[in-house]
Amino acid sequence: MIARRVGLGCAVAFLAVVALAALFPDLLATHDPLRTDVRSALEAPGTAHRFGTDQSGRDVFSRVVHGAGRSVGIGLLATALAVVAGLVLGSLSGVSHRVVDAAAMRVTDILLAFPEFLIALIVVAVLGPGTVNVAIAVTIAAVPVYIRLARTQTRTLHIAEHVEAARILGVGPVRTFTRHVMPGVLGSLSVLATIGIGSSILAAAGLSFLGLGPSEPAPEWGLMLSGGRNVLGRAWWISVFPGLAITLTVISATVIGRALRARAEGRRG
Amino acid sequence: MAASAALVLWGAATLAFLAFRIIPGDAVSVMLGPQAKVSEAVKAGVRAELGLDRPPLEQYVSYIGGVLRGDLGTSYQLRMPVTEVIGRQLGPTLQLTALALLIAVLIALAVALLARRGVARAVMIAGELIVLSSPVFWIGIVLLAVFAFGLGWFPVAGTRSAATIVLPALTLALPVAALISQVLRDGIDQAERQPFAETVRSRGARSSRLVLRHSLRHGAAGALTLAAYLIGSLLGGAVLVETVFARPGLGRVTLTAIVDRDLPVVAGVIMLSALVFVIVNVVVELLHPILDPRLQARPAVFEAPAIEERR
Amino acid sequence: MSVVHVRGLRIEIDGHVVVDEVDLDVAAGECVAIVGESGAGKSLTVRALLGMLPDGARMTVDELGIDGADATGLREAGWRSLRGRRIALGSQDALAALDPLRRIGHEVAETMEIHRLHRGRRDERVVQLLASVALPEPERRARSRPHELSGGMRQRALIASALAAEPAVLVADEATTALDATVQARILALLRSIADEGRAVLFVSHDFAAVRKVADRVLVMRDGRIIEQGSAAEILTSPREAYTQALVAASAPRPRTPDRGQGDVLLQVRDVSKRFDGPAVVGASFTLAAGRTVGIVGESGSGKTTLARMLVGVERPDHGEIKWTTPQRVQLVHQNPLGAFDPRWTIGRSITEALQAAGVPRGERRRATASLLAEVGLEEALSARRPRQLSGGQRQRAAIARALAADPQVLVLDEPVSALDSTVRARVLDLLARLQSERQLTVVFVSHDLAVIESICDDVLVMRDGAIVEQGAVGDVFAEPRHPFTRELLAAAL
Amino acid sequence: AGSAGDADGSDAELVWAIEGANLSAGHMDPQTSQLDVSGMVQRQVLDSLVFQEADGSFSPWLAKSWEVSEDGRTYTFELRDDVTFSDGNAFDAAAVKANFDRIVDPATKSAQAASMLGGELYAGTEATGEHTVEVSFTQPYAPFLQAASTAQLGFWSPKVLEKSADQLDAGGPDVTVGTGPFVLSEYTADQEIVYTRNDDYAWGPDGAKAPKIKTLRVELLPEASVRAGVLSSGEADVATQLPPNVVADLGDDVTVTAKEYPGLPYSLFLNEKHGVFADQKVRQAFSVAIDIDAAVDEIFFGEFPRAWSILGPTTPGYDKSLEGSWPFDADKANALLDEAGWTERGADGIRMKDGQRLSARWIAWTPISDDRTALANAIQSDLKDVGFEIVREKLEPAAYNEQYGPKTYDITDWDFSGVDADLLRSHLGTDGFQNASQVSDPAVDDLLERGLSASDTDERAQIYTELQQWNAEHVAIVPLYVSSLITGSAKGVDGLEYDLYGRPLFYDASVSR
Ligand SMILES: Nc1ncnc2c1ncn2[C@@H]1O[C@H](COP(=O)(O)OP(=O)(O)OP(=O)(O)O)[C@@H](O)[C@H]1O
Ligand SMILES: Nc1ncnc2c1ncn2[C@@H]1O[C@H](COP(=O)(O)OP(=O)(O)OP(=O)(O)O)[C@@H](O)[C@H]1O
Ligand SMILES: [Mg+2]
Ligand SMILES: [Mg+2]
Repeated sequence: MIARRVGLGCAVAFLAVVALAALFPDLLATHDPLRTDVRSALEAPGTAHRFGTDQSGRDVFSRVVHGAGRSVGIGLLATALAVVAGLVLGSLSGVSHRVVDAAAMRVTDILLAFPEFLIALIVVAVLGPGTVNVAIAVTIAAVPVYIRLARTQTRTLHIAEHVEAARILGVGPVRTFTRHVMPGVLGSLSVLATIGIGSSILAAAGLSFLGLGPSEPAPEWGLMLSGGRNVLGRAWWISVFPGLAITLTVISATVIGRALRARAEGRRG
Repeated sequence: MAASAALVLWGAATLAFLAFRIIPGDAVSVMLGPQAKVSEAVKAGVRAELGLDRPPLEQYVSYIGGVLRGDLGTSYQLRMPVTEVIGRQLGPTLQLTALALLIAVLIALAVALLARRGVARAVMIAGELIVLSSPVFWIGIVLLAVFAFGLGWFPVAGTRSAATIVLPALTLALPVAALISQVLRDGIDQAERQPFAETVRSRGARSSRLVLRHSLRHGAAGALTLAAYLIGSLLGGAVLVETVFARPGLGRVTLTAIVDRDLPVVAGVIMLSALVFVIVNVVVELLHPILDPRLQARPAVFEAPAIEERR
Repeated sequence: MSVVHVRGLRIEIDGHVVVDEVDLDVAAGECVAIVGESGAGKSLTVRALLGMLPDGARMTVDELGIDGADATGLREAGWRSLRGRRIALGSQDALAALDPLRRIGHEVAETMEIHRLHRGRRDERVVQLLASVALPEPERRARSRPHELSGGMRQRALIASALAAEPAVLVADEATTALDATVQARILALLRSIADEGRAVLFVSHDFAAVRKVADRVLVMRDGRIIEQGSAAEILTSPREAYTQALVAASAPRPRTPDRGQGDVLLQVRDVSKRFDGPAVVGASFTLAAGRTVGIVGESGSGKTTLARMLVGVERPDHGEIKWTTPQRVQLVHQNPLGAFDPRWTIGRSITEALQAAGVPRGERRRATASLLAEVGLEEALSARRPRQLSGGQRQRAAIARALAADPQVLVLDEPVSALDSTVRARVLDLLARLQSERQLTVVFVSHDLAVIESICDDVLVMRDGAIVEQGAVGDVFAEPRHPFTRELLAAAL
Repeated sequence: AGSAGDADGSDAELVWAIEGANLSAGHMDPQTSQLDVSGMVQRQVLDSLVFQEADGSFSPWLAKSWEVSEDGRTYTFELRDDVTFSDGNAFDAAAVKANFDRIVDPATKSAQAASMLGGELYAGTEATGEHTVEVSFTQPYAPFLQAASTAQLGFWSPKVLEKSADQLDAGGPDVTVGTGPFVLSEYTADQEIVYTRNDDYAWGPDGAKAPKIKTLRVELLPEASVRAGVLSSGEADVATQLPPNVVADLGDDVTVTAKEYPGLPYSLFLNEKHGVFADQKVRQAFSVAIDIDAAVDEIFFGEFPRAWSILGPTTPGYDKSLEGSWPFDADKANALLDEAGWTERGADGIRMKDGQRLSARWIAWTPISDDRTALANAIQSDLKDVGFEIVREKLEPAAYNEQYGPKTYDITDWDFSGVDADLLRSHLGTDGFQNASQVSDPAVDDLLERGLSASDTDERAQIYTELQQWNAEHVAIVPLYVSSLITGSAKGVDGLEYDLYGRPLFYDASVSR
């Protein structure tokens, strides 16, 4: 109980730091993330460079800090887009005619049949690599899940007793939809989204790792991890710190997401 | 069930076909070699050869016809039938994923059954969270660094000795194991909160009997659905794991095909993945009623598992 | 010599004492009932006899003997050898109390496996046991799974499994609560016969009607203590404690409200049918006169809710006609008040929304909300709470208040008191009777509880499998039931 | 890995780890591919007319003897008469003609091999006897013998050319058929190529007979660290394309051979027909704004020398005088950019002129090794210091070609190995197939033409010196460093030889454990 509180507190605090790094990297960074200094390449973590330097002598700490915006940003952007798309498509499908709804759900089911990461890969194949394309790919890969949840929620809420009660009381259909159905759907979606952000960050990092995302010299965690893997034995810090950054960010998002879900389900703590 | 299966496969084929059409740029220029100074006439010839000059609907019909005959076209880059390209690389990936699945299930069972309460349980839950929050390539790199470069227990790469498959399979297995053990544990916990668990204990049963004879089976139903879904997702993971461990296999082929825009191969992978989904689901649909007889009456549905679990 | 012997039982959960100073004796062949309001500590007390308290509970006891064995300081392993063998538990919801994935036969045999009894003859024993609890076709049923059995059959199977190792004590915690009246009566008879065969039976219930049928002796619990005990006849006829008196009174048949007199015909329902996966309502016809209260009664699944919903217009009949002679404001109070409120909204906001939909001007809504809450006997402060933060009775009142916001002329109530405790139930029924006379409401009242129907309704419709099998004035129908099903219902209830 | 079978090791298998990432992208045929790796692996299958010895001289191979006509336009080869392709077809004058004609056929889409065969200058091949063949050119063509010694001008079985030439880029057991010491017996794209000994082989360079090893298994391992790893763990016997940073970690049991590539060093090509590099001052500024010495020295651990010229020091005709002639000088770079009018500065410190940013787009072809990435980062960082923005795009081969074709980039990069300085023709000639800088200068074309026909060594050296100096001033190409092909071989590997490019040759190789 207390451990869980502490865990949640740490998660919130860590995400706050990540957010700070993403919005105002210069407050935290000690160096220019792009500035190379080949003479001090592969320096171990120390006073001059907190997290050491990479093969071109760039400061790993500053790159991790500057990478936050891109790495977390892709995840956030993708999740936000997926939630909006899911909400619109899913709730429309939920209130449409049975045939339309059934057709839309079949398409979603077919998309759900494929592993998310494979879909993201294929979308990048079609669009070509790049930061924005990765965000789009991750969105498309994630969206069917949100569509389905939004649709199920819309359906359930549409026939839920409290919505029915409102209807019997004479509340109009539009008002019922916007006041009772939509907020409920959005609520479930946002809880899912908090957990989904983690997945999106991981998927985006995977694409970057494969060289399909942002390209050097841009600081991005997946890319940095990939860049250091050949010198792991000699300069572990190049990969380890961005790796930790990803893991901790995703853990934090997940912990918060789970807490939100627990709250939404009414069991506290 | 057959209808759902056919629907998924048809959907996949259509998706694959659309991938061909949506791609920006001229497919022929993409497929022709580097710095090709080729006249328009030659390009037109290639286009005709591939049937790209025909109306889209006609192309679609002939593509679906090909798929029905088991013909997925010819790879642009490898100039080989796609079925052969995939067939050749299927072996290593199949070995890898099968072993990964086995390891994952064993780990998940061990974790869910042995770490039932107390500190062990808390540690396992934290471990699962860490594994699930770490990119699979990062897990692979850490395992490589520790067990191959560091301790030297396993070879770094290669395909020939049996030991080379251990680390990649473990990498692929860990996130799957973490997911399955989470779901299994939740399922067991939930089952043990149900009144029947109290009945069983009131008969004088030990907790081991309760778990093994009763609640495990309840938990297994959810875990089975999830495991089935994860079998599909292993293919996605294989792309990363095969890259990290420099292993040959379908993952690498997929990645190369994607990078080179070898669309017939990409389409083939889409079809394969749909086929895997369908087969796995058929098997699961057959297994489910054995685990949970209440389901016998219900018609089979093709569905991915609950959403939060898809990580 | 008592088979169950308890002195000074005390249970603490998280530092709170929830059961204290409980002494208890049950002799062989005796059926002892423990009654009391929800939360009184009945379940904890009997679970303590099996050593099965929830995590975090601490139990101390001066003396504890089960079937001659001293269980005072037992550890888990010791308890295990008692459970099932000397004392067995049959709990509330039999569908959930049997492992849904296993065959009935395996469930019954499990106790024998655990205690290594009847090796080699277990299948035979299972069939015998199932037969002994009067389960029809025991061989076939042994191979069925719980979901394939009806509620009553499941309860029998559960009791059979409890008896498998021939325990000296059977604990039945709310063993009949979830059952229909007819089925309930049969299970109670079974419990009585088990006691008559020489076992000690400990029966937990909050339902005095059930207790009356089986118990030799009754213990009344309140706030974790036994406040009164005696023979069943004593307690039921001349309770000493005010609390017991209230409990008995609440369970006793309520005085009938006087007949309200016939008004104009408001509603004509002709040959209405509705199917879902199977028929839900079949050829229902009746009329409703202004100012009357009509009860709809029947077993679970007989179509009561469906019919009520069609009256309100949220469900359309497939066939037939529902015709209001003049336009009426009809309101529905749902079966489950928790689900009927938006969980994210406060009660006040939900009522305000209803007022707005009814056209009450913005400025007056606040005051109207307060007066509605007052009308159903709720404090205004409760309007700031969310549905989950209210008790069952409070929620039901709030639901009624919201329905009144639309100033209805006709109120359709779906099982408004079924989920409530007997004392709370009495208060809600009083409220309804008062509202009806104050507001001149016409009421349709759905229930499966004949006693409730009898006390509050003028007319009654008896439904079975979707059809109205009998209808008429409550007095006539209850006094002279014509349909065999009605007779069965009445017999079970009394 | 090498398992000793018979006493003489005739069943031995040798495992050779190479990078090979792009082979599957249609690069299995050296006659059409311009990738070094293609010739390197297919050398096992492809023999050449002549062999180039380590000292640069030529010795007989498939040709017993040869003659060059007085006017330098016609080469007459007397072929061996005992050579057969591994599919049983005889190697004869017709086979030579079929191969050479195929290479220059525009439908073949060959770039490098066609250029080595003289390109436009190729007049035709004539079979004057069953085993006599005449290759003629429209003008004297000096580099031909050298070209004829490479795998790019090796010979596929005429039957393959007839039936399945279109499958050669993809490669495969029944397609990749030559006369070489090995037969390609298995090929799994992106995974491995298995070559099996050609038991009939008796026509190798310097009298080489059938190889000692039975199987040469080529493992395609794109990760440098993995190649090093398999070599250390004994899973591979030989590994090539090792980056300098792993060499130190290989251990004492591994013999490391580094051979400096002859030819064009690793360079940046500045597209002078596009964007900011149209201005020579900008190109000059670019070249002196980079601290090449420091970057190359640090990133390659001092293993590779920085380059001063567009020819490597081991290439005949190298102009040593250029060494030290254009040192790193940020001040000079700034001055040059000021002179060129890029005097305003944007908010981010990038120079501007008439509202346009001083920005250049660099397209790079994947995969890119870590050290080249590090070098690129250093270059970008150095240029940013003088207000010059470099945007680098990493492109997969297909996407790269989409940009390369219409020449819509400012910078691209590669190195190009070749023993003859004539390789500059493809990079600086107006019609050169690798003319990424889009140089179009009649004076340069004239020099290249003269280099082609001059047969006197000193005269050729003079011509190529002029070309190198032209570039030093003109800066179409910025050479960065001279790389080496680093090969490690495990203990027990014997008889490994290397060609002029440092590629291992397996004619006499043996492996024992
Ligand atoms: N697991 C538990 N954790 C905390 N408190 C509990 C637990 N179980 C019971 N209690 C508390 O102990 C008290 C007695 O509960 P008990 O279940 O014995 O009541 P009961 O008389 O059986 O009521 P009901 O008629 O509703 O079944 C209640 O106040 C309840 O809230
Ligand atoms: N929305 C629905 N969809 C499908 N079947 C339904 C639906 N509503 C009711 N039914 C079915 O119609 C039949 C009658 O149900 P109804 O809810 O009217 O019974 P009831 O008498 O109110 O039962 P209870 O006492 O359990 O509330 C049942 O078999 C039920 O399963
Ligand atoms: Mg209870
Ligand atoms: Mg109902």
